[in-house]
Amino acid sequence: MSEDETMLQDAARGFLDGAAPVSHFRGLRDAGATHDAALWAEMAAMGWTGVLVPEDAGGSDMGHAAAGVLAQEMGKTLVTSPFLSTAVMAATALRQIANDRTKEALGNIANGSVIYALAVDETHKHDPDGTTLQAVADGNGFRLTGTKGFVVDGANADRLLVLARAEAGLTLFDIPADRTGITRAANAMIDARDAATVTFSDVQATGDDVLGHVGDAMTVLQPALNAGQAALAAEMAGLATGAFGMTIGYLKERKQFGVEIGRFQALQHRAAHLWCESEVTASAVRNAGRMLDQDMANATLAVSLAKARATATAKLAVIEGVQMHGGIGMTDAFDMGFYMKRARVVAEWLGDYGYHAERVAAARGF
Amino acid sequence: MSEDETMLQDAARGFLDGAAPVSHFRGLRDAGATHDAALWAEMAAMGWTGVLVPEDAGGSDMGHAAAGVLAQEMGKTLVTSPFLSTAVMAATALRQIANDRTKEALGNIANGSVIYALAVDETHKHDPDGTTLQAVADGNGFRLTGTKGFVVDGANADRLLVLARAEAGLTLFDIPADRTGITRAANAMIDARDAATVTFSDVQATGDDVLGHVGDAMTVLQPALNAGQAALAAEMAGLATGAFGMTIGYLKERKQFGVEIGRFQALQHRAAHLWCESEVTASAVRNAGRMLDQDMANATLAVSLAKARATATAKLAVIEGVQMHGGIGMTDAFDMGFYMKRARVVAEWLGDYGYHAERVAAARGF
Amino acid sequence: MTDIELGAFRAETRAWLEANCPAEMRDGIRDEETICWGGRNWQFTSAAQKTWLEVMAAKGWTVPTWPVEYGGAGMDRAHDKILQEELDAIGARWPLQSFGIWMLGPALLAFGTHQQKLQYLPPIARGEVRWCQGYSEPGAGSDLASVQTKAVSDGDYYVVNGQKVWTSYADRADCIFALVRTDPDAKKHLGISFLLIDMDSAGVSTKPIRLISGSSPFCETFFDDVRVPKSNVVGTEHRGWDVAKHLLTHEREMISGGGAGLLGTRALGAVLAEHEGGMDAVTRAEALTCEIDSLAIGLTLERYKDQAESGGGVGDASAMLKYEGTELNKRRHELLMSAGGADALQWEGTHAGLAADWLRTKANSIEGGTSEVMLSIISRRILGLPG
Amino acid sequence: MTDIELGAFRAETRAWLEANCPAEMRDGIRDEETICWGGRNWQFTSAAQKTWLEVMAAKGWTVPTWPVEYGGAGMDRAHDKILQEELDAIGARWPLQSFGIWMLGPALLAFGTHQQKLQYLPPIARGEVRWCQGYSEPGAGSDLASVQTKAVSDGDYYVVNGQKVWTSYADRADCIFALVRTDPDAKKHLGISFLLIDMDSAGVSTKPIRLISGSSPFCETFFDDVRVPKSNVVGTEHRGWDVAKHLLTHEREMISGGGAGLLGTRALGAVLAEHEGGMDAVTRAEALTCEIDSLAIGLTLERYKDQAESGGGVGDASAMLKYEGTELNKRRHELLMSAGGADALQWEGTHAGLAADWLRTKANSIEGGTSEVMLSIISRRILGLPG
Repeated sequence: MSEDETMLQDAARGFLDGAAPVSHFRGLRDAGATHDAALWAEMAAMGWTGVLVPEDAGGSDMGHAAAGVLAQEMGKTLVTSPFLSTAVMAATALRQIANDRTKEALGNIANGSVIYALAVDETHKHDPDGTTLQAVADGNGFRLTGTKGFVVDGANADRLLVLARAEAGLTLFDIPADRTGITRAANAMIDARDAATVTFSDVQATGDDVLGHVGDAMTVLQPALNAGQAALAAEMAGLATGAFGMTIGYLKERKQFGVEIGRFQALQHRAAHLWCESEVTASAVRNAGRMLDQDMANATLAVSLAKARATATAKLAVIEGVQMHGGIGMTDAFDMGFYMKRARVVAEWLGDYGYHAERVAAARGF
Repeated sequence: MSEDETMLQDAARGFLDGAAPVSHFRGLRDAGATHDAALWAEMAAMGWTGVLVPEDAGGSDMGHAAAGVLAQEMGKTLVTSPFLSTAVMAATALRQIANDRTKEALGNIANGSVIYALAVDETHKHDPDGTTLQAVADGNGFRLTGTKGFVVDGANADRLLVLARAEAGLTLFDIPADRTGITRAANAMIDARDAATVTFSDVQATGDDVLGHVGDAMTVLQPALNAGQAALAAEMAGLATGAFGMTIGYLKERKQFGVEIGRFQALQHRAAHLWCESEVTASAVRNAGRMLDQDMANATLAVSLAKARATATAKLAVIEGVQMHGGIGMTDAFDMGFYMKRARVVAEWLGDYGYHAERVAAARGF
Repeated sequence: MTDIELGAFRAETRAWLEANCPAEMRDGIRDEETICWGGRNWQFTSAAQKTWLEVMAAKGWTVPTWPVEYGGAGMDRAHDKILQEELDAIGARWPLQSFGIWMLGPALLAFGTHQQKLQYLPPIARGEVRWCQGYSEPGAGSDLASVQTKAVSDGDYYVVNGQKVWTSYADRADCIFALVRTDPDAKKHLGISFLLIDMDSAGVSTKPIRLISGSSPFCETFFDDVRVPKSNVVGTEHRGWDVAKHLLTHEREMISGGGAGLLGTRALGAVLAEHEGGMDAVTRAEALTCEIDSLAIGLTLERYKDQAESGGGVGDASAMLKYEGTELNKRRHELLMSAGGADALQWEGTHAGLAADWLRTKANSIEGGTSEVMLSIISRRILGLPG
Repeated sequence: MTDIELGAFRAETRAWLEANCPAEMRDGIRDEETICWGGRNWQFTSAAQKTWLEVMAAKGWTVPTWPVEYGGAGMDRAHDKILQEELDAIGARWPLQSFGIWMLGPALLAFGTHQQKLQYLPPIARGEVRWCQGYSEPGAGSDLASVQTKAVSDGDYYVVNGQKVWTSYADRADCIFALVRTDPDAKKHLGISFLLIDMDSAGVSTKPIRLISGSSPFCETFFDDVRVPKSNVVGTEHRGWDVAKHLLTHEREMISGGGAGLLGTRALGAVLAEHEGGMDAVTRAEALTCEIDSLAIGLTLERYKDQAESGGGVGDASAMLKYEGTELNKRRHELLMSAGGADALQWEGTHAGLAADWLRTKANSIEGGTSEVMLSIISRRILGLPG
């Protein structure tokens, strides 16, 4: 990591250890809450929500590698916030289009006053190209009809970026989440975070609500998805690190048959293997952030590589974590289960291992 | 196993430990030989070559489960013989057709006087349906033109079962290996066994040379291939057992850092895992033999299950075998490499893991 | 016995079941909701459930292989197998399940006195008393012999103090069979007794354990100066570990068999095919491999059952069955979650239960002896590697 | 230095290479046949190979980062990187490779006396003396410190007796750097010296080792009353283990890097696509996963190289690089064999070499420290688990 990144990491860790350790997540879960407005305001004050917002729009514009550093630190302690939806994906989408409306919207992201959610997926798998939600031309605007599922941060969102199919092709709309005709149902997610099913019934949208051009959603959305996938990979790498840290601590402390279980060579080798895998994944994650900063148009391979590796590593880390903790790892009173459930959700979000493996294959000529 | 099978196994092991331990294979390899006629004659005398030949044709007709027991014991010490090609596959093919010619041919298999090879494969992968070797009608007979590769026991064979494409469809010919127009080139195989490339240039075949009916090869060949795959799975299970036995012996005897390496828990757990996998594979192998004996027409799932499992288990056994032996396992002076090379060849022969996995999938509705 | 005799038994059994198994008990569903656990406080979910238990218990068919005098039907394996096949043929629910049938019964049959058998077995067979198991203790994990719960002698009684964990359904059970330390000075494995304790005794309390998969049947169970008659010791005093070991082997077979029972019912491919959309190459490949392994492990369970029936027993190889069965079950559920995608990530909705089941499988390789313990058992006792 | 200065260096280098690198040396092929190992008995395969070595050695560019007085060019990393890039740009072969450059050189630079450096380094740089490595002994395996080869003091000489194995190219090397036991009474790691021995000395003999993959560069090397001057000890007498450890870390990085060099060149998919016919789901899935892991491990090597260059060093993490790189390489070759199918099963023919390469990779996770040793190093030194 660069010196700047190391400083950012240290600062983030310092803040989050105080403001949002895993016990903070447990508190939200026990209270049935999926958002902490005070925490989000603090993130805004530190410039995190504006990490990808240009400085002239009020952001800190630190870039994707920095966004990855923040996401990774959040992953370590399961920090709950709309950071990826809003500060990473919506900000990246909005900054693809330079006008007064997007500048204002980006400013609102940077100052923490607005939460965005991406309403893209419709079936059980991530598949933007398969979008069926209809945008039917109606005078100068459109009427949107259809259902979006797995809309992460959808229940807490102020605004939605909605992917719809118009006659001219896929089109991206930026509309308020409470517009007439929109119904939102929060889902009871296993990771106790915000994801919603959002139904659109003849929702009116004007031409001004279109982000970018009609029929050309991907010019705006693809960079946003890539950015989100890279940051999510970073979060998952952090998650794996957090789970692994708990596990190593347990191996050193827990005694069984009279000795620390960390003396059992079979466990040592599995732990060492997991550490090696984490190191390799860390490289892919770092590379994805840098590629996005340097050459976003050609970053797809790097991003999918990171998401695929992070998915596999996080899965390994939580499975080994629960198994090595034994019975206690299965109890709700212990935190390891939180990591396992979060790992499963983010494995699916924005494309699973197989989805990204196929993107890697396509880029490498398979 | 049944009592009969246990007795057969004990007898086979007793004979092979004397007549064909691994050192016997090494001797053949060092001499550049791929066949031991004296050993084959002894197998005939014991009724092994006639294991699938009906009693009225001079065979012992012990069935496929018994053939599997023999193949498994041969696998343990890498016994080199045309048992699978001749006693299992050719015999199974021939007994599908009842006439004087096949009865005589089966008798010759049982008494050890003829060696058969199956000339089926043409490309790098097992694919009978993709056969292109031409059988062009010519008067009352055919002219065969094309090339067969990976003809196991092809260089030593007296007769060939040749799969060819006639106008009416795939057709199986039973012809002498030295017929005019046939050229055989022995391949330098990594397992030091007999496999040949066999070229057919306008080879004449009469209607009597057709085994079964023109255009209907699979009625005869499919049972033969199934029987061969099941026996090969048994050989591979035996191979895995042989390699594992060497490895366990080494773990108990070899000292490193002052203790037996079998005390290292990481190796213990890997060895135990391998043993578990071998036990599971043994069940699939046994089941395949029984299914062939009970209901050959519906045995495909059982056979492919056995071949797939045996391929995976043998691969694991030899990889772990070499790794756990360390440097010495890499030397030609040690036998482990023989197991590894043989495992690779039989992994491909008669369909690899992926081929059989797809057959299992088809049978299970994937 | 002859095949003719067995054929006659099959015909009789079929006719009797046809006449006596209520239609509502023939839906073949055997999930948690439909199980009859019995016990003092059992509330039957339907009149049919009650009838079904009563008629089966009257014939001794809730525990067909137990001796008649202890509530069973004294069947040999051949007859038992026919009964099971005929029950399966009409999709009959089990009339009764319990830890009494699975675990305490076999232990009492092997180690109990005649008096103990007469006292405890028939109520189990009739579903009148529900038992739970008290082995694990906090912090003990795989080291089951490190029993801290104390049973101090006081005349004809023991006074029990301590705590158990992972006691399934302790909050609903009538009695518990527990390992307690009766000789604190003896070596670890030699001071333990196998003790039967009524849960209604003064000083017994329970507290449910919430799992990562949600609510669970598991409890913590506390003993606070609980007085238990010494006649409630099964087997020799201080030698309860022998009974426990016997039961642990039995439990391993049960867990591995449970996993495979699930497997046997439906092809993984069929389950996956229900989820719309195709599978990517990686998921499909894992599904193929998993299906192959499922079938082969199923065949292995059958092979070992045959072996056990023909008198060979299973012995330490039960560790293999447990290891392979539970590890496979975890892989299967990972696949099912992957096939379900976003739909499988909710506690509720169309895929309700899938996530909870997936999380629950993670305990399969921990409970009843961890996979690591299984591998160590195989390494030492089967492979003979130095320990 | 400034970017302008580096730019000028690049331009000069490019011009010089253009003028001095023979056309025959620009085919980029770097397999065994094209390597120039040098040494007293070296037979150049072409006049161009000889010329290329001489002109490069004259500029110190066979060992660019070594000091000028020892035959190098005294380059810093920035200049060295430019030189390598320009060599790659024209597909230039390496002018010289040897264990002298890779291993003994770095050891002498770190531990040798000025006199030793002057004596040994320039002939290495000029390709005049070829070295081999004598660490392993029969039966020692991973326990490299269990050195049995004895060096008994006799005035200004040692008398060496014993045997080494896995000495690559010992039958063609001029000299060997070996670990010998100079103090039999000291603790295992404290009685070893790092000794330079001329292979022409009386009493040295070698015997090639045949591997499962066929003939190999490995030999057994025997020492029978070999007299070696005591001045040939590198570093402190009896403290040769320090030198050895330094070199082992170096070797691990080399082996892992070698694996990745292979990886970097071509996508696995492209290699697999050469084999006619499609891939089944299982092979395709493994190929995708392997490709993902290859790319990520390649990025990891780069990341650690950056870290080492910026002064952070690699240290114990070299065990991770070695483990991941070699295990991946084994998986890759399993895949290539599977893709080649029956064609890959022959020593000769269209796929000649594929099987030998596949078998050879099995040693990757053994030589230079087994995968098991790497994992133990990581467990103890990086994760801090109790030993």
